[in-house]
Amino acid sequence: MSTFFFFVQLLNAIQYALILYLVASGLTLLLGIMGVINLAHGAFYMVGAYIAFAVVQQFGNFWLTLPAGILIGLALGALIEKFLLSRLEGADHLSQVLLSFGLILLINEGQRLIFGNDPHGVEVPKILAASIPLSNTLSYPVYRLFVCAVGIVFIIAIGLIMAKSRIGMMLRASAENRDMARAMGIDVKFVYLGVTAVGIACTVLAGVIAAPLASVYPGMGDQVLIQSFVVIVLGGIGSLSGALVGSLLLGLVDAFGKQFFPNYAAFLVYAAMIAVLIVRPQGLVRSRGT
Amino acid sequence: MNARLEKFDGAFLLLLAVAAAFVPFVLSGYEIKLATTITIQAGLAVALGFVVGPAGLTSVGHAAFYGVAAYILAMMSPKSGPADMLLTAAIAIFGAAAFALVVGAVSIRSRGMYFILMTIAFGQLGYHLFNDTGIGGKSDGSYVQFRPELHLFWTDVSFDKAPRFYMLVYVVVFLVVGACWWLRRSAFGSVLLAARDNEARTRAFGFSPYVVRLIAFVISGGMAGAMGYLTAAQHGFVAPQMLAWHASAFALVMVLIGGKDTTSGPAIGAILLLLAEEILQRWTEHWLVGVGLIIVVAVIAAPRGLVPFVAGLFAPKQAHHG
Amino acid sequence: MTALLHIKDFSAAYGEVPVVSSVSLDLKAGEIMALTGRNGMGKTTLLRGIMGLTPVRRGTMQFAAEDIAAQTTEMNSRAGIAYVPAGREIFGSLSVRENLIMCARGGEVGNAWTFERVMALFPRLGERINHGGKQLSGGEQQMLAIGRALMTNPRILLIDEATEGLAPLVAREIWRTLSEICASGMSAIIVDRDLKRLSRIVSGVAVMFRGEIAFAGTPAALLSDDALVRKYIGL
Amino acid sequence: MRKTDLLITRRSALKAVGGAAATGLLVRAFPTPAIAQAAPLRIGFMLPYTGTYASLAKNIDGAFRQYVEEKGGKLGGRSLEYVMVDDQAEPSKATDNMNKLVDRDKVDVVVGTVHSGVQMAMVKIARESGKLMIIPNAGADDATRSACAPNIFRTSFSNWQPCFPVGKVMAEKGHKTAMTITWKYAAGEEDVRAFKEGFGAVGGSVIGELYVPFPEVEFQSFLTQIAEKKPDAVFAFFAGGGAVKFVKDYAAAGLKKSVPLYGPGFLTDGTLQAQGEAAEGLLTTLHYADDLDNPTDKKFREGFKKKFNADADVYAVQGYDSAALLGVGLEAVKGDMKAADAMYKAMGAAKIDSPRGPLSFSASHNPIQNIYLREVKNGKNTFVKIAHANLADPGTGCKMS
Repeated sequence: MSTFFFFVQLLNAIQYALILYLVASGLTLLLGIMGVINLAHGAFYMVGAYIAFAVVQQFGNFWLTLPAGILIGLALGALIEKFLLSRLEGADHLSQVLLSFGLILLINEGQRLIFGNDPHGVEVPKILAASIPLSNTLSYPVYRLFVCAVGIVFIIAIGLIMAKSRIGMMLRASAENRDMARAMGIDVKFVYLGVTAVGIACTVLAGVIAAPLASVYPGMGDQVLIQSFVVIVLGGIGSLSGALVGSLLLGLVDAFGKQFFPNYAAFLVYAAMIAVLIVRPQGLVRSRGT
Repeated sequence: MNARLEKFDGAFLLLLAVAAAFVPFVLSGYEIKLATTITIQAGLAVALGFVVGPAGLTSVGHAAFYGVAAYILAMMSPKSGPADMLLTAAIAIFGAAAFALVVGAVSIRSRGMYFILMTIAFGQLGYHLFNDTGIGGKSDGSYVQFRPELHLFWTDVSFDKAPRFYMLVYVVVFLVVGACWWLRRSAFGSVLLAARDNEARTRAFGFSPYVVRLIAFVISGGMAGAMGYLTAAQHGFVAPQMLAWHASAFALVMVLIGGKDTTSGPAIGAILLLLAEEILQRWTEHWLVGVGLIIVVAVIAAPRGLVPFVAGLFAPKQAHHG
Repeated sequence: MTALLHIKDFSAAYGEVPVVSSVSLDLKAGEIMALTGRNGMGKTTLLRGIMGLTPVRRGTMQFAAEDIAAQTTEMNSRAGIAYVPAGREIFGSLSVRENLIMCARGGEVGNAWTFERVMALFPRLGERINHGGKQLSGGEQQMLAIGRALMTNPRILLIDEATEGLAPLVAREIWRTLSEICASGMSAIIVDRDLKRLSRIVSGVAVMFRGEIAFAGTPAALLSDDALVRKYIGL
Repeated sequence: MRKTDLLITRRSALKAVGGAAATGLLVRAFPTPAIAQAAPLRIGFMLPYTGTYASLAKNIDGAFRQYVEEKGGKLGGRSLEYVMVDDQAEPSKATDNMNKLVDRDKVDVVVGTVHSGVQMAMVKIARESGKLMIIPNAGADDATRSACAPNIFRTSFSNWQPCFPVGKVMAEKGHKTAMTITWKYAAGEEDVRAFKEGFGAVGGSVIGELYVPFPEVEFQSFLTQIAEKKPDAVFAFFAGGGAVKFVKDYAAAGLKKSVPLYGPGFLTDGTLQAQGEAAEGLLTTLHYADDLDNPTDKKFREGFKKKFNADADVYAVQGYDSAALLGVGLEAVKGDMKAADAMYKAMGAAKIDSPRGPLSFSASHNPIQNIYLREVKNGKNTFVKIAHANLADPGTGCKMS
């Protein structure tokens, strides 16, 4: 493998990692701050992709999909917290697993009822439709670089919010010690509402942005779900920086695994996760809420 | 578990056992096959309920043990005639238990969500093992050409006929459910509960919570394997999807609907869910909406499950404690 | 003048086991009360009950003439109750500064607790301002827990095990700051076993025994009765 | 073949107490089929009505009924009624679902299915029960090779068929080396094997085989490997959402211009609208094209369009021909399915004027059909030429008794 293609694979790995991070960060917020395990997270990713498809089809403008995705994601998250998750307070993970499993079935069937079963494509916006030639055979789509940029902006933004803002501190405090956070006057219920709304909106947004890349089809969330679980377990539940490390690790394992062990690519991801957990049962990055 | 719930639990089990015994006499054809499937799934749910309830381990990977045992039968079955049931069953159950030992040994070190995610990962690993590699027929699955036969000293017993196979399933599931019922009440069950509710106390009594949970996990994994073996024998066909996490989650739904803190609950959950599926499918193409709704409503309305819920209805009115 | 905190027939339980039964207690604004007794007698449960962290099973509980028995913890906090738990329970993933400013809530103009004022009260925290909560020593954690509670500008401070497990020198500093805080007009209930130190800042003392208040009176009255002290406190 | 079913006689007396077992009552909410000859023939569709392949199921089911309606609602003098079971493309439930049709609904013919794994489970039951089964899509080679049986017919293709001719097409274009990429599952591997056989036969060499874990759709790393190895051409097999994404990614990576992409027609069938510009100019091979200029096809497409307000596709053709094949059999025995041997013989010898062109059957009951080379033009799979006329699957290992 030449140095040149090594760097191309590295770019692939990073770009894949950034998309994964968009999905996984929402999931890890829910897991870390609320202790809620949400199997339906992949389904929300699919919801995002279908929002992108519907909006582009209706209005012909890709840029409208971003606010639409965020708004619908926030609303969806708030509704789910208000009417479902909040009722599980004090229940164990089993209830959460099953509630979200039920949600998967409902969302998947809902998608079929509304959009049918055909796969759909979402056109890349004109301004980003070009490709940059890397070699005489290979070029890199500008849209993928755009996705990278969105991912990096998102990492910085969410990192700053979590690290510097009072809201970030409150979130971290709530994640660490719910009772003490309440004793300090933090309305934890409201925090949960916000976190669920934002966490799900992140994932929906990831789906929106990925739609032109990934195409839009039923059940597209399943794969993403399992992969982002792996990311979170690698990085440590509730840790945003851990999720970043996990995403990068998974991106690398994925891109280079497919290059060097093409027949065992699927195993490698899980093998990596199990190996990490044997050495460090609480994930690579231990601290919560950072 | 309080005494009333325990009584209800026992009564439900008895009722189920008696009702199930009538199946080969009152049902025929497809209905016996359906009853066989449901009975096997009930056994799987009860086995899973044993780790979810007393051991407090929310395993989303039990389908892997079920599927591994099924594949062991498929791989051991000759193309030309029936396999030896005792031998293949022993190896399949042992194999499933051994896999459970590996999965458990690694996963039980983690608690809570990590445990859940670890079991999902192991289940998917199992799925890819059979889907991606040449072991056991790849993605299109593999046949068990002939249903295994029981070689006794004086004769060979064939289970080709549906009623007789049902009886075999009935006996095996009866044993598994009975074992779970007994284990929950045994000293081992108490230690398990103690490990779930108060780790420190378990340690003080000289038991390692890790070891106790692992033993329960392996027992349950072996039982799940027995159910997988029966499924492979019933259908004569195995496929990688048997191991995937969706299958595990479905088994968990059964456990939760019925009630994880009882032995009868998971069995009742299995019966209700599979019947609901059967009926909804005839009714609408979008039957999964119905299943999804059942799950969501069950989780919200009766989070402890149906059996404790019913037992609660018969509870004497008590002074309300805040 | 009506009591700032008025508790009547308060009972709380964990599951089936009653932990606190029929406790009645009144605290006037500006009053400092000591709560003492052996371990496991219900002191922590009583404080948690006031904070709303342990549900009230029976009885009434009023704060500033408002019924708070059914209020959530965060509502109690906003009403002006602050809690320093026995295990400190500072937020380990937050730095010292973050622990403090996260909790800040405005108070009375001129007399409000601000970041600077807390820093002045605990100069040692100032030296470790950017350290993570988990890196602090026990005494520093206690200072931070008290400082954090002050940042919410409470009307009453509930302090559980004020000096438990601290080195004598550090404990002395905590006592110094506590008397300073109390002198500012704050109400407080302080749980500690060090009756001598307590008696210098409190006006009343209550002794809990098996979930009930076995003695209520002045510190002097308690200290003068050796039998009482031996029975209920075990010194 | 051993029969395992229906071994217990119905005991009506005991049935009266059926309430004892909760199972019985709830499920017995449907009528017992009548036995009389005049009664309608029961057709059991076992298709993935939900899930990824639901649109395939819809078209197969719809076109089958279309054919029957065109024949006045009767085949061989028998009217038909339909029972549908959703197999969810889920192999682990396949046996239960097949049992529903065979044992519960007592259908006379099973039509299904799409997913190869499910198909193999169905094949086993069809072999054991002797029930007539017509496969309207799934391409698993074994179904008409080692697992073939007199009562099993396929109207679609074996995986081998559309892939074998690709090699010849590539050689004609002057390609000497190729790489393959597909999902790591049985159908993908069968396709690649068939392609290699065909490409090898004309002197081409495969310099790399890439397998994507199923059903993953992250191709970027593989595309980089293709760019690095620079083969003359690439053979790809994906379907559905995966096909959409692969074709788009391939074009976006700039590979389409430098390394031409070929594949079996599933790469572009039912997915063109979603693939858009990226698919233009792709060359694929299949037993159907969107503009075959024959009267049967025209009539079929018009009828389909009228009935469903959608364009017919290859899956619809397969469903349509399933009905046609059944019609040939029933015609030969005047609707008497008890004359199974005669019926199967007639079906095996059927010469069907299909929308896809002439259709007949090999000894192993797999279609003998033209494989067309198609090019994507303006969002249509347009006919270029016949890549391989009257191609029959080798049927290796089929021992029909």
